[in-house]
Amino acid sequence: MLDACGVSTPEELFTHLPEAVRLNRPLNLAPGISEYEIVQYFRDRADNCANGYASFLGAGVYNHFRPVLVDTVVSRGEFLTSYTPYQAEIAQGTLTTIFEFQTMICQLTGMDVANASMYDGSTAVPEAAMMAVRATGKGRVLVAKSVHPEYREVLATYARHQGMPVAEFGYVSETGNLDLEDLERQMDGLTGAVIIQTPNFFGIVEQVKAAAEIAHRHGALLVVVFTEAVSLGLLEPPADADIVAGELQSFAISPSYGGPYAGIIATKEKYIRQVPGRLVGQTTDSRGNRAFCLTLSTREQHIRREKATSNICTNQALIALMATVFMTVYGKQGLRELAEQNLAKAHYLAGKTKPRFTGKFFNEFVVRTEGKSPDVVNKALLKKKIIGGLPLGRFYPELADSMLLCATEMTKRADMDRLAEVLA
Amino acid sequence: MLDACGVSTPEELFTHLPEAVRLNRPLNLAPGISEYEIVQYFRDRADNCANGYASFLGAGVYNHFRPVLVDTVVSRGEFLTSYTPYQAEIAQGTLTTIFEFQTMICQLTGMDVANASMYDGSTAVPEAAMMAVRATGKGRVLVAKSVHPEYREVLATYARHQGMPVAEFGYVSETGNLDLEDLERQMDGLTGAVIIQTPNFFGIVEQVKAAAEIAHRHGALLVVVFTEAVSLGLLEPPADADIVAGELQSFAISPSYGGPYAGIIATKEKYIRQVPGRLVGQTTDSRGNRAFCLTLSTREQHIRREKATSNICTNQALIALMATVFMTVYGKQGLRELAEQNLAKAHYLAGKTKPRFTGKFFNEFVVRTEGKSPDVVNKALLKKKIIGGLPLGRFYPELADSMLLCATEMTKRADMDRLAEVLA
Amino acid sequence: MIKKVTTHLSQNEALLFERSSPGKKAYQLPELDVPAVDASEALGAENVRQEIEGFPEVSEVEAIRHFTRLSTWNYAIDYGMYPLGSCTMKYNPRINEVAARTEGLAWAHPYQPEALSQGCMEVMETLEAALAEICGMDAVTLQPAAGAHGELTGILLIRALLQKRGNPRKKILIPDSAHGTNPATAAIAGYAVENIKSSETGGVDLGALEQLVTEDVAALMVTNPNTLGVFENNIVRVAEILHKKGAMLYMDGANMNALVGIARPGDFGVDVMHLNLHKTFSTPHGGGGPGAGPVAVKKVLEPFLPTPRLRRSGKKLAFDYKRKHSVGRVKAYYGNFGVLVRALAYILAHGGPGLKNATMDAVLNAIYIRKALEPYFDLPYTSPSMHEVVFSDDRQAKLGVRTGDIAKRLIDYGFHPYTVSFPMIVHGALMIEPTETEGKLEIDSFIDAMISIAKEIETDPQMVKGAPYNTRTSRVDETTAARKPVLRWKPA
Amino acid sequence: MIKKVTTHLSQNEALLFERSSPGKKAYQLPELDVPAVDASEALGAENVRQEIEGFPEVSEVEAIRHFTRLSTWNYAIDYGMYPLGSCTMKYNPRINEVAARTEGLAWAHPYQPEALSQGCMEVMETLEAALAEICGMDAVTLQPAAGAHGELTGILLIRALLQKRGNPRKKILIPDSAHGTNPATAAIAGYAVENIKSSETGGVDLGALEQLVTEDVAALMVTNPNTLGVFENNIVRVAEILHKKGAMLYMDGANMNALVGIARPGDFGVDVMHLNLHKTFSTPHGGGGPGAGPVAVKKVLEPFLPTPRLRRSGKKLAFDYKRKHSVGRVKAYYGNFGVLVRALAYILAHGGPGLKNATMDAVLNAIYIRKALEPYFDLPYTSPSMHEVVFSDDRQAKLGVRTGDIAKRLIDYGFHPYTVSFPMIVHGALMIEPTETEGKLEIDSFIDAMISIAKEIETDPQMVKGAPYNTRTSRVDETTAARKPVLRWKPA
Ligand SMILES: Cc1ncc(COP(=O)(O)O)c(C=O)c1O
Ligand SMILES: Cc1ncc(COP(=O)(O)O)c(C=O)c1O
Repeated sequence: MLDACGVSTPEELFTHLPEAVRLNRPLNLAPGISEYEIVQYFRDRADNCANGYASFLGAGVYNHFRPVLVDTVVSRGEFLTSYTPYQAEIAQGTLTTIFEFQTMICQLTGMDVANASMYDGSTAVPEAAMMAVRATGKGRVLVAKSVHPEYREVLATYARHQGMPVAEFGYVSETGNLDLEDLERQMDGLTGAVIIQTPNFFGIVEQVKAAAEIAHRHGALLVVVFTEAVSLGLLEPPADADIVAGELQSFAISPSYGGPYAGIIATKEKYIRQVPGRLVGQTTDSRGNRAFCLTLSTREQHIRREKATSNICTNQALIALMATVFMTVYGKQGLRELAEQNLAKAHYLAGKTKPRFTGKFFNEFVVRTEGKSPDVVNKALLKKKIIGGLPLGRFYPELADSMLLCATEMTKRADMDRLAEVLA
Repeated sequence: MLDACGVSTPEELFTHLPEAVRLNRPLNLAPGISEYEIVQYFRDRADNCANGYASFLGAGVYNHFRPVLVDTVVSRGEFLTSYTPYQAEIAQGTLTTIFEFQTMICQLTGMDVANASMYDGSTAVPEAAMMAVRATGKGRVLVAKSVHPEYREVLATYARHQGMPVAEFGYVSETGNLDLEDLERQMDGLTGAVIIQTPNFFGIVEQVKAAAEIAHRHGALLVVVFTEAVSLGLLEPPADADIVAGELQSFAISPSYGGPYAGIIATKEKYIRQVPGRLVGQTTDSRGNRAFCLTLSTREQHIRREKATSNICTNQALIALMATVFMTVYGKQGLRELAEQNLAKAHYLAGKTKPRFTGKFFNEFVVRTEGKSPDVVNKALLKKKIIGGLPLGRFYPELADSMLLCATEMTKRADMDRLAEVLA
Repeated sequence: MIKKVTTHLSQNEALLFERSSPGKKAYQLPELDVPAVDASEALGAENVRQEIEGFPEVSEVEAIRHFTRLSTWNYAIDYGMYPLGSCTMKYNPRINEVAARTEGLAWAHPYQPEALSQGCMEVMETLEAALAEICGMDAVTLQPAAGAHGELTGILLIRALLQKRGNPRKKILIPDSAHGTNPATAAIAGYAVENIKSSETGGVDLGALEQLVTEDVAALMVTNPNTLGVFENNIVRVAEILHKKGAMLYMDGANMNALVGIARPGDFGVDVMHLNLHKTFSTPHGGGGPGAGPVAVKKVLEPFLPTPRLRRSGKKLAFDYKRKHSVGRVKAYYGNFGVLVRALAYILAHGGPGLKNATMDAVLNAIYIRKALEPYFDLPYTSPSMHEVVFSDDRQAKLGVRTGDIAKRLIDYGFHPYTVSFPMIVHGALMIEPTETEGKLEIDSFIDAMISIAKEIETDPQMVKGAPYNTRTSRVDETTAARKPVLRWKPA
Repeated sequence: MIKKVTTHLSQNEALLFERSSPGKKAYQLPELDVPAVDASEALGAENVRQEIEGFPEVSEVEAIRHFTRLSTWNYAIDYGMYPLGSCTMKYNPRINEVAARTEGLAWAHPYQPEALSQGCMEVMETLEAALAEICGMDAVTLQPAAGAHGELTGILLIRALLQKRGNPRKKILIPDSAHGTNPATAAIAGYAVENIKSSETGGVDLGALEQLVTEDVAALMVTNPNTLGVFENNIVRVAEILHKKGAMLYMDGANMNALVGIARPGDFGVDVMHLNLHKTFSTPHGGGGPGAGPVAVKKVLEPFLPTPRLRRSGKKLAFDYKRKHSVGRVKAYYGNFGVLVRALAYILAHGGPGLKNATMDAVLNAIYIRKALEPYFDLPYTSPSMHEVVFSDDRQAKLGVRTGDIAKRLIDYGFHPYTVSFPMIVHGALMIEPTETEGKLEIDSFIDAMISIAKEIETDPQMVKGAPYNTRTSRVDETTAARKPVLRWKPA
């Protein structure tokens, strides 16, 4: 091949580069290692982590069982090693699963349309806010303090330079629910989006209807965020929302130290053209058979460039496929049963501890660590190979004496009993 | 469907069974458990095993690295969940890989034909003996004591009722090699098969040529057995054998507490019709394209019944596929390099200990555990999380003071140093 | 109309040897942490080989593409129904694969100390007990590697017992409907085979049996349900006839998928039997194996089981190697342990009730197919079906179309064929076993295909005889393959 | 003649919703070890939903078949060459998948104590250092989830720096050959976009640049090699022009596969850039994602990087959240960690020399293709190619066949198409990037296919316009899809 290219060494292929730009030394990286050593390298790193600990962490990332089928499916090279399905005729596999994904997200959320995925829940929030702002023509955003704090940080980063002032409204200190009066107070004619989360960061089920009523009365759209998708197996879908922005990590995605996960945006029919990201639509092929393809791409950056609804290109397709397989395996009956188990576990744990808020909760709740600080309690728990709850002081100074506890179907009763002992 | 079958409960489908044969109680087995519990069940059992130990065991089962590609390939449902390729038109995938397997086994062993697999090395030995007996019309079998003892036990079981008297000949106590004089002494006109192993059970490379000369001179066939397939990357192929019977566990098959592995039988062209088990052959389809199919099935039980060359039906196809992928990944250059690494490791270890035999060895050798018994040494090693060598007294009373040590490319220098210290 | 499949692109792929290029490699080894050794010196120059001529030389991506492309030329359970009679092609749960790869089990060496093998041994103990309960037998050996291997073990057990009683006897009786492994096994165990003709209803002919069972007969090998998918209603009587003459009843358990949770061989007179874990207990066929063929016996045969035997004393499990009556080993180590893990995972997942449900579904599916296809295909034996149904091609043969042709046409319809031409007592057999895996959707679609083919045969038999048409490989010439065997690649 | 593919059976499959039956299930949950809770009581009856209407109800085998069947309708790297320009579709080593599933990493919770996360953090630290070395930059953030996300991060960094210097400025300059994410990103970061026309040779026009760079310009976003696959030979000069006016040079690193080990952006004047780990560093595309878009910067931009930053003090790694100049978070937690693991595995496997070899092979492959296809397709820009080559359909368009048609016909030949109609500065672009993955065999077969199509166009352009013919789905009507959007299944 060198011959055909008219060179005698591959280095010659680069002689046209200006001398000044060429690296005239080897990269300062070790020589390559074997598969066996790579396996060992990462195992050694993993041994330096939390193997063998029981954990009560949730706070946006949940420990659910991953059905074996999920890995079986996504390990197939046909899904794993294919590109974005631009060439529909040889990508019907991916396209069909995305269409099914969009459908299931609609079924779960009560929305009419869902996109093919966003990077994650945290980036879905500013995308939803931008959507609402475009749709209403009003730039101000009101977000509940009980939305995941890191999601709010991401929102702030995105909003800063787009003329999107963001204000926060509070929660009721007794119930942990939205402070609707504060919301009402802060609403104004300039607000295009009200953003709430349910179950909220404290695990508490929110008053979506009431929030929607207030938002709509002031001409704003309601964005409902979720971080715990399993809750949708049991909870009324947020059908009063205008936009739903969520995180699917709960659907078979390993916590993986924070990613990759998959976010979604779902919305009402009328906002279709404001949706960011990819959409798959149904059509026919030239023989008249049903077929699917990426569609409405005039919303997207590769066509619309600086006028696009978002700059997103690569999304989280494979993770969305994992969620699709998860939803298929659990199905109608299983997702409910799974949610019920989560509910039962968390309420068992709550019965042994003292939840700080009185609001209804799903699989997470806040406890005060009476006397000792959350950090002190967690240290004591670590000695018992238990990772305790998330200390809340970092995000909520007023809750510095509290931690957020989560229990899922994976949480063992014995571990909850041991935790409760230390907390008591 | 019940309706269509004219019943109202599935139980009714069984009412035609005589009352006496029906089980009128539930099986005494626990109710079903979930995937998560199954994973946990087997992990708990595994925790009760040898995780985290370094090991110097070989003796027919070797610890080699399994390239990741092997699992990738055999996890594909197309290979994993297909049946024996009787329907060639929709089994060309399996058939082609078996044809490649047969070819590679021939390339490795220097034989002309190889079958699609036997259960394992141990059962391949009696099958080879039966082949030789059929081919020569002479029923007596002479097997070297240095053939894997469990293989010899299996041979004895099979031979007992087929009018195949089996006698054993010895090894030279200094070199660990075949005692060719003993072989010569025991040969007679009734012997149809001489069976030797190389590297033999003590890890020592045998004199195949010399053994062949003796066997052939007396009108017997020489069967050469191997248990350490990796040795064929470096060792002269046993081309002087008439039949090669081997075990492929070394080719990416996990030790798995003794199975499943894959045996092979390879032989010379002229014995094709004596070969037991399945064979894949090349042919064409009706459009004239190359195609493969199972062939020469008139040797097999489903056609020939009690006159078949063997009763084998199900073989070890998927394991043979794993070996095929292994051979492909390592290839011409890699299998040699792998063998060289094994050689180097074992010779490093030998340099730190005192091999009992003077014969040339590949990746295993015998040491005397001076003073202390092998069991005592092994106990001391276990405390250091090292599984020592196989004590040989169980199989060779005269070697009760010795153990068989193995080192492969996976054996770490530091562990060898630690072992040598205890042995010293 | 073919609804189940469409044609689509399928990648071609040459043999590895044809696509190799010198120097290509798909591996990397760790750097050696000890001094390299000169092979000629260490092994003797005469013992060191030249390069392995013709061995593959491809890159990693070429290797993965090679096997991925080839894989897509296969049909598989994961693609659809696989109604091979006698083969019990049921779904292979993927959790079983995970279980078998559990590190401490998959990488356990058979010679590691028993104290460090208790987990492996417990898996075996638990499986032995479960299989004994399912079969109604007293003891189980897990050593045999497959069904035929189990048969051999079982017959050797019988021989050992009879020998101990003074006379191993000479013959094994085998129905003409039996699988080929049965007579082949008897021969290896040193017995002559005497065929016994099936009765009019396809079962064991009691009259013939009474006549044939003499003091020379060591055992009858019976498959139950037999290869027609019919339960031997006289099985208790059969056992009595044998036992009265001091002969034993061996049961080929290949068809246990019809019985689990419903009836137990140990309860109807069977003395020894094998199971195919790769049929009834869902371990994958993998294109032909591996399987496992545990043998279950009544107490009287227990002393003869292969060494070693698993023994518990208190909290410890150990292998007992000192068994003077044992037939010896049939395989190195303890059996196809990885397959045993998968089978136990299946049993644990289903539990007692689940296993029985699976049996009922399997039988229901077979009967449903029988009802639907009876109008179109000849059913030579009309006894009630269990888990499979066997039609004959008699009606189609009149138009020149044989069972093998129908099978090939079924491929065009997107299905794997049924088992062709077995059992031999049926003229041109179509042996259909759906298993419990299949749902109504898939089964109805299979039935539609079979009916459609039956109609095609009436209008265009010639077309059917040329099938399949939609596969990348058309009908394969097996005759030439056997006449001029080419069993390995060679450079042109 | 089409040699690479044949047609073969492909299983049809309905949508999950169409094949559901009430009560079917593919899961089993462990028995609850705590008392069940009444949902209406615990959550309030008004908060408890009815059943999820339409949600799937299938068995486990139906689920696995569903996805297996669908999977076979896809093309994939594992099937063959995927010459998508700008996408760097290289082989995705399977060892990376194993690494990412290492238990203590895959199941690490982002909020677990830092003391129990040192292994995860070390992976990140090592990757940051390796990427900094490869890019010749001073600091790296791993937080962005993809290329476009990295762009946004990078532009925000520039904005923050300029802001701190007193004026964030108003405009970002973007060549007309740029990827759509560049302008879209600038807009989100609050900048106006000014397009800059490419020079005759396809690069940045220095004259135009000098004119356009005013005090209003915050940065130029340049792709290098640009989307024609051509290295910007004036890049050092470009940087000077910008820097002189206080503007910054942003580099879109999508094409780093042409440079790794050969040239480093940090050495030729780039201030900030992103990488696509899912291109250059082999993490799988997975049908569209996930990826990771780390951003590498010069020291001056370091203070502005997203929070948290990884910091080592002695043996301990910790996250630093207190960074007053930071642009803030762009994503929850620390980035797409699982993707980072895969990329690090790739870097470790290759090592320094291996990475450079990969680059050289990638470029060699592209140039080889260019030489072979130049006689058949129009090459509008003739500057030396790096890792990809862009032809125009000018010659074929005269016969009415456009780049999109050629692409579809390529499907019939067993290949995935090249990138169609991008970059926009080429009329009817055919953008071909083979990557280092492809061997001569596969590339020659691609070249043959392209030449064969070029000839078909001359003899039968109409035929080519109807392609593909051999796929299960023929040409898809994208217009109707957009005109009457059907974005979810609904019961008929
Ligand atoms: C009735 C019957 N008996 C025995 C066997 C042989 O079992 P195996 O293939 O596991 O050796 C089979 C396998 O097809 C069978 O169907
Ligand atoms: C040149 C160029 N820039 C930017 C991107 C966007 O990267 P991502 O898809 O990872 O967001 C791409 C991806 O196709 C690209 O080719």
